[in-house]
Amino acid sequence: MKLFEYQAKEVFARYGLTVPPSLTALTASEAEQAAKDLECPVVLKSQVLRGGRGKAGLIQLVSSPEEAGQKAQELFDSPHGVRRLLVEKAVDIDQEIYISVTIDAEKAEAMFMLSIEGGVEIETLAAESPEKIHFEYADITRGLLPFQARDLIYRAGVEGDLAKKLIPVVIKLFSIFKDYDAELVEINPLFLTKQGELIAGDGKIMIDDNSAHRQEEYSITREHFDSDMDFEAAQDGIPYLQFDGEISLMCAGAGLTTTVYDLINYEGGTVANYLEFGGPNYKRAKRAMELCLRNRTAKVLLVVTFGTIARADVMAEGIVSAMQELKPEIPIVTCIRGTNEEAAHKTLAAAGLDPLTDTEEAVRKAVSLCRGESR
Amino acid sequence: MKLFEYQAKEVFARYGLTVPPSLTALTASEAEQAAKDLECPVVLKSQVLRGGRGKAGLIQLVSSPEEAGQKAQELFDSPHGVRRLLVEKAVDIDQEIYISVTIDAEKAEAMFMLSIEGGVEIETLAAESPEKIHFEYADITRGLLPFQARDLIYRAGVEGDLAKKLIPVVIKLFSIFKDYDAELVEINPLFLTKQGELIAGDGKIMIDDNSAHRQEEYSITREHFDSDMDFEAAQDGIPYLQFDGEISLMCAGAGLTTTVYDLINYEGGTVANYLEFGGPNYKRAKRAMELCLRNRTAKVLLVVTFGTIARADVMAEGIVSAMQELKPEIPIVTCIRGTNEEAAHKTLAAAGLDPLTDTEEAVRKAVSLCRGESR
Amino acid sequence: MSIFINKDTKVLIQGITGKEGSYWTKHMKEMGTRITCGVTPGKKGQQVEGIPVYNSVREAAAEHEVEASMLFVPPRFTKDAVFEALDAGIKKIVTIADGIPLHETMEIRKAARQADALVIGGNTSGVISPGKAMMGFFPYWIERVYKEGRIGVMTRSGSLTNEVTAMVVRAGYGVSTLVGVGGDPVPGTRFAELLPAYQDDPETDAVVIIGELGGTMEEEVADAMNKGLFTKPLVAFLGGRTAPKGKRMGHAGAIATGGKGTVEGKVAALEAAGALVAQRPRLVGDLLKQALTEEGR
Amino acid sequence: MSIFINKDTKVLIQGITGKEGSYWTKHMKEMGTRITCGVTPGKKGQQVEGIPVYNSVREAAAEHEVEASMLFVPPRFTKDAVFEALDAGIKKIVTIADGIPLHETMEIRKAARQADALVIGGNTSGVISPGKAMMGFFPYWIERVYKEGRIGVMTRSGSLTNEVTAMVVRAGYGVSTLVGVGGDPVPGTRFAELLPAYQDDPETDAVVIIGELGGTMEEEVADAMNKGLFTKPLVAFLGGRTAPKGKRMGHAGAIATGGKGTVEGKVAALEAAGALVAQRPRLVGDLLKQALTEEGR
Repeated sequence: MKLFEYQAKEVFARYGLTVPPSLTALTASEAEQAAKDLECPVVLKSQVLRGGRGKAGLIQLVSSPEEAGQKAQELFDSPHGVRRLLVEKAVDIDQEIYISVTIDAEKAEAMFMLSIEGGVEIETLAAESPEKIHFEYADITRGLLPFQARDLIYRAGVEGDLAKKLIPVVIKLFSIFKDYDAELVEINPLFLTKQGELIAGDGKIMIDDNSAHRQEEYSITREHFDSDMDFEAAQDGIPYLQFDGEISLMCAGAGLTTTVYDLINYEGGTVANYLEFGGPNYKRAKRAMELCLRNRTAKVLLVVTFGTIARADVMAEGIVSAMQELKPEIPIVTCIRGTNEEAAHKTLAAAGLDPLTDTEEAVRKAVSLCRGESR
Repeated sequence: MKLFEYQAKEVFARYGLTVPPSLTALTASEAEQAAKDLECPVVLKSQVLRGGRGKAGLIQLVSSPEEAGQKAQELFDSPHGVRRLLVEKAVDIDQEIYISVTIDAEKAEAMFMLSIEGGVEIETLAAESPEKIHFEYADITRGLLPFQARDLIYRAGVEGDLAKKLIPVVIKLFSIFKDYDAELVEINPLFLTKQGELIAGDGKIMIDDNSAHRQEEYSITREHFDSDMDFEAAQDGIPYLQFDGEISLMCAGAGLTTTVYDLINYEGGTVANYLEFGGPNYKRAKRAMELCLRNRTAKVLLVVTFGTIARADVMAEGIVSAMQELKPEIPIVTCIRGTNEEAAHKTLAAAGLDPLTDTEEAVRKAVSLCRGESR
Repeated sequence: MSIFINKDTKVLIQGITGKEGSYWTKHMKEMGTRITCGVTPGKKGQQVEGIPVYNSVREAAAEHEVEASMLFVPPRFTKDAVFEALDAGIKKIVTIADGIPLHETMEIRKAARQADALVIGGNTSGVISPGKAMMGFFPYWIERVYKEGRIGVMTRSGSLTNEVTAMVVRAGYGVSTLVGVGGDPVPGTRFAELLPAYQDDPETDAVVIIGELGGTMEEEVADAMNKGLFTKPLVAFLGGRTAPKGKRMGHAGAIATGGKGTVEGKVAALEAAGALVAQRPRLVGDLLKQALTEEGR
Repeated sequence: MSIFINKDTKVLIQGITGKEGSYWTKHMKEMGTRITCGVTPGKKGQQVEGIPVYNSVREAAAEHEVEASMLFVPPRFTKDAVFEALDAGIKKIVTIADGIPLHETMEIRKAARQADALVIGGNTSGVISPGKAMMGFFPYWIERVYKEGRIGVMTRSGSLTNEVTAMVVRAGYGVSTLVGVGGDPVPGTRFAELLPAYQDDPETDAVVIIGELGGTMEEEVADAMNKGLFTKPLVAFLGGRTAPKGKRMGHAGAIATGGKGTVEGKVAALEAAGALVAQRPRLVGDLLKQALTEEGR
C-alpha cells in the first residue's frame, strides 16, 4: 500500500526529519486559507499516487492566496481525480538530493540508494547516469549501523557539514523502513536549502500488504484507486485492474493472468479488466462476474484457469449459477482446467457453454467474438 | 542497577504480565490503609534489595488492617533499613514456578532458566536439583522466537493449558530483558493460582549500568544502598563498599583491590571500606580520602595502585595535598607504582611517607599498624 | 535421483494436524513421499495418516530421521517455523505460505543462506518429482501435466506452471523435478541457485524456466549460463511482455524497478546466454525439441 | 613470533585523531608497532604521527594493508566500530573501551565468532608483545613488568596485571605476549580461545592466567587442559578468594551466579587439570620456576 505524500511527510516529521510547513486542503477555499496561513509563495501539490505529477501539471507554485484558490479549483476540476491538496510553503533550494531505501531480493537486505543529484526519477537516473547512484545494504535483523550510513555518504562524495546532517537522515530512513514494514521509503528530492538545512521535498512510503496486520494506522481508501471499480474490488479482497478494452478477464493465478493478457495483445485484442478469480476467490464466481459485467465496454467475458486447490468443478458450477442469476448479455468463453476438470466440463457443457481446454484457442475465440466474427 | 520488587512489578504489568493487586506504603498508617483498600489477607513486603527476605522476617502475611499497621511499624523499625513496603493482596497458590533470563557469556546469548519447582533460590536449585532447571538460549539480535519459548516449556514437561499460558510469559520476559538492557529478569516464584492463572509473585530486574544512558527512567536512590556512605560515594561516581573493619582501602583497579582485600584477610586484618581510586577518579585524591576518613572504625589508610593512565605521580601529589588539607589522624601506608613512579616516590617521601613498592609488604604494615605494633 | 527430494528423502511436516496439512500429508504419502514425522505445538501423541505428531521440531528430530521439512503453517508464523527447522539442522525446507510479511522473507532467506540451507517458497506450490516424491500441493493426478520424465522445471508462478508444463508433456516429454520458487518479491531460493543441482542430475536433460516481469532471477540464470555453471539446454517462457508500466500485474515480485526487471531485458540476457525463449506457452515444446535435437539426444 | 600481533602486523587505528587515540598511536609506533593507517569519520586527509587518516575503514583498507584494528572509540560507539572493522574483513580487533553496553558486548562477541575473527576487550589495556608490538595502552616503559621473554600472560584485570607480571619478571622471566581479555561480563574473547595460539607459539614456554571470581573462563581453561588442547605449564592467580558473597567486588564480570564462578570452584578445576594456582601474587614466580623445572626447561 502506497502512502500519499502528506501521509509520508507526517511519518517523516514523527521521526525528526524536517518537512516544509504545510496544510492539507479538500476544497479551493481551504487551499486559499492555507496559503494565507502559511504565507505565500506556497506550492499546491495534488495528493494522487501516480508519478510525474510535475509534468502533468499537478503541482503548482502560487504567489497569492487568490491564485492558490483559483489554481486549487483547477486541480480539483482536472480529470486526474484530485481529492486533496497539500499546500506547502515554498523552499529556498540550493541542491536536490535523491535518497531511498528498498529491498535487494538477491541479497535479502535493505538497499539504500543515494545520489547527490536528485529531483529526477530513479529509473531515469539509473538509465542515464548509473555511476551517480551510490548503494549501501543493511541486514534487516542487524539493522543499519551508523558506519554504513557514513560509508554511503562519503562514497557519494559528501563531506563536512552536509555529511554530518545526512547521517541521521539515512539512519531515520531505515527506522521508518523497518517500523513501517516498508517496501520503499524515498525522499526525492531532499532539498538542501540555501541556509544549509535538509528538508524533505517529497516523500514516498510503500507498506508491504502482507504486513498490514501490524500497520493498522493506514487503510485503503477510494483515493488509492484510479476507479470506483478498483476500489470496490479491493474492498472485497479481489485483485482487480481496470483497463478500457473489450475483453473482460476472469483468471486464476497472477502468472497465468499476465500471460493471457499478453496473448490477447498478441492476437490484436484489448482488455477491459483483469480480475483474480483464483486463490481464496475461486468460490466467489458470482461476485467476480458481477464486477466484470459492470464494464460497459466489454464485449466478451473470458475465463481462464488451471488450478490445484482452486477446483475446476467448483469454479465451473459458480460460473454457471452466476450466469443464471446475472443473465449476462455478452458471450462467455471458458477455459477451465485443473483438479476435477472432467466434472467442470460437463457442468459447463450442460449450461450451453463450450468448455475449451487450450488457452490460446480460448483467447483467439474471445478476440474473434469481439470482432463479431462468430459466436 | 537493581530495581526494587515494586518497580519490577510495574514493568511486568506494563508488558501484560499479571501481578497481584498492590499498593506501596512509606509509613505504618499507609500500610494499614492499603490493607483496608486491598482487603485482607495481604502480604507486607519490605522493599530492600537483599535476598532471603522471607527468612529474615521481612515479608509478613497479615489478616487485618490493624495487624498490617502493627507489623509494618515493626518492619520500619527493624535494623534492615526498610523504607518502603509493598502491600500486596495474598494469592491462592497451586504451584510455584521459577523463570528467569540472564546472560550466558560464553555463548554471548540470553539464557532462560525455567523450573516448574520455583520458590527457592536458583543457586540452591542449581546445587541440589540441577536436572530440574531447563535452559534455552536466544541470540540478542535475532531475538527469542516463539518456537524457542515453546521448546523450553515442553522440555520442562509442561503441556496443555499451562503451556499455552507460559509461552507469552517467556516471550514477554525477553522483551523486558531487551528493552530494559537487563542483566537479569527473574520471576520467582511465578504463581499458578488454583484458578489456573499465572501471577508474578516476586520480581527482579537488574539493569546494566553501562546502558544507563538509555534507561533514564530509573536513577540511583538512597534506598539502593546499605549505608549513607555507599550512596554518597555512588553519587560522586566513586565505586565504594562499606565494611566494618580497621583498614580503609583506597586502591586503583578492581582486580588489584580485590586481591589486596584477600591479602588483608590472609594477614588477619579487616577492611573498613573499599574505594576505587583508579580510572577516572585518580585525580580526586582529596574526595576519596575524605570518604575514607569518615570511617570511624578505621585505624589505618592503605593506598595501593599500579597504574598506567592513572599516573603514579598525580596520585601521589593528590594524596599528599589531601593529607595537608584533611590532616588525617590515622597513619597512611602507600604502595603506589606505575607510570612516573619515581616522581611519585619522591613526592611521598618528601611528605614524610614511606613509599613502599611491594603490595604484601604494604598490607603487612597496615595490619601491624592496626595491631598497634608499629607506626 | 531427481533434485531436492527423492523417494528416500525423510520428510517432516510442520503444521501436520491442520486442515491443509493433514489433507496434503495424505496425498504426499500416497504419491510415495517418505514422511517420518510431523509437528504441531501442543498436539504431541496424535497421529495423522499413521504419522506420529510432536510438539516441536527438536523433539521430532530426536526421535526420527529428518532431512527435509514441509511447512503447512500460516504466513504470519512461517518465519518462526522456518527458524525452528533451521535451528534443528534441517537443510531443505519448503513453505507454501502466501502472505509472509516481506521483511520476514528477507530474514528467512538470509538465515537459510547462513545455515547453508535451501528454503523453497513462500507463495508456491512446492517441489515435485513426478512418480517419486512431492513436498507441496500439486495436482499430480493430472497426467497431462505431472508426467515423469527428464525435463527440469523451475517456476515463479502457480497456474501458469500447469499451463506451460502441459506443453512440455504435449511435446512428448515429462518432468524430472519441478520447483516452484514462488511469487514473493524475496523468495527463499532463486532460479540460479538451483541450476547446479539440475546440471548434476543425470535424470535431467534440459530445464524449462517459467518467469515473469520483475526482479532479476532470469538475468541471474543467464549469468550462470555465461559462466558455464549450467550447460544443458534451457528453454524459458516469460509472462508480462505487454504489461503496462506502473501497474502491478502478476505477483508482488513482478515489478520492474530501477530500470531492471523488464521482460525485454530478461529475454535479451537469456538469448545472449544461449537459452531459447518461447513467446507463447505453446512454443515451449517446439523449442525443447529443437534444443534437445541440437544436443543430439 | 608471538601471538595475535608481531612486528609485521599491519594495524589500523580507529579513532586515531582523538586525544587518547593520537597519544597512544605515538607510543605504539615508538614501541615498534606497524601502524599503516587510521580512521576518524570526517577527518580524511589529516595525519597523526605521519599516519594518514581516512573517513571509514572501508576507505582506509582500500588504500593500505590492514590485518588488525585498534579501537580508541567511546563505549557507546564501540559496537559500530567493531562491526565496521568486521565488515571490512579485519580478523583481529582490540577495543579498550570501558563501559560498552552489556547487550552490545553480546552482539560484538557473536558477530566476531560468526566472522571467525577475534575481538579482544572491551575494558582492557589490550595486547602487548614486549619488544615487538602493542595494541593497547600498556606502560611498556616499566621494565620490571614489560620485559621481553617466554611467558604468555592472559588477564581479566588491569592494575592486577602489573602486580602479577612484575612477579613473573622478578622471578627472572619475561613476557612473550600479554593479552588482557578485559573485565566485562561478556568479553569478546575468552581465555580458552587463546590457548591454542599459546600452545603453538614456539616463543612461549608457559602461560600465566590472572583471573578472578565470577564467570567460567578459568573453568574453560581447565577443560581445555583436560582435553589436551594446552599442554605447556600453566600457573594461575585468582583474586577474590575472600570476597563476601552478595556484594559485587571487582569487575562487573566478577559475579558468582547459579552456583558457578566461585574462586574455590575455579581453583579446584584448574588444579585437577594440572595447573599450579598461586594463593598470592608473590608466589606466581615460584610456581613458574617449579613448573618449568619439572618440564625440564
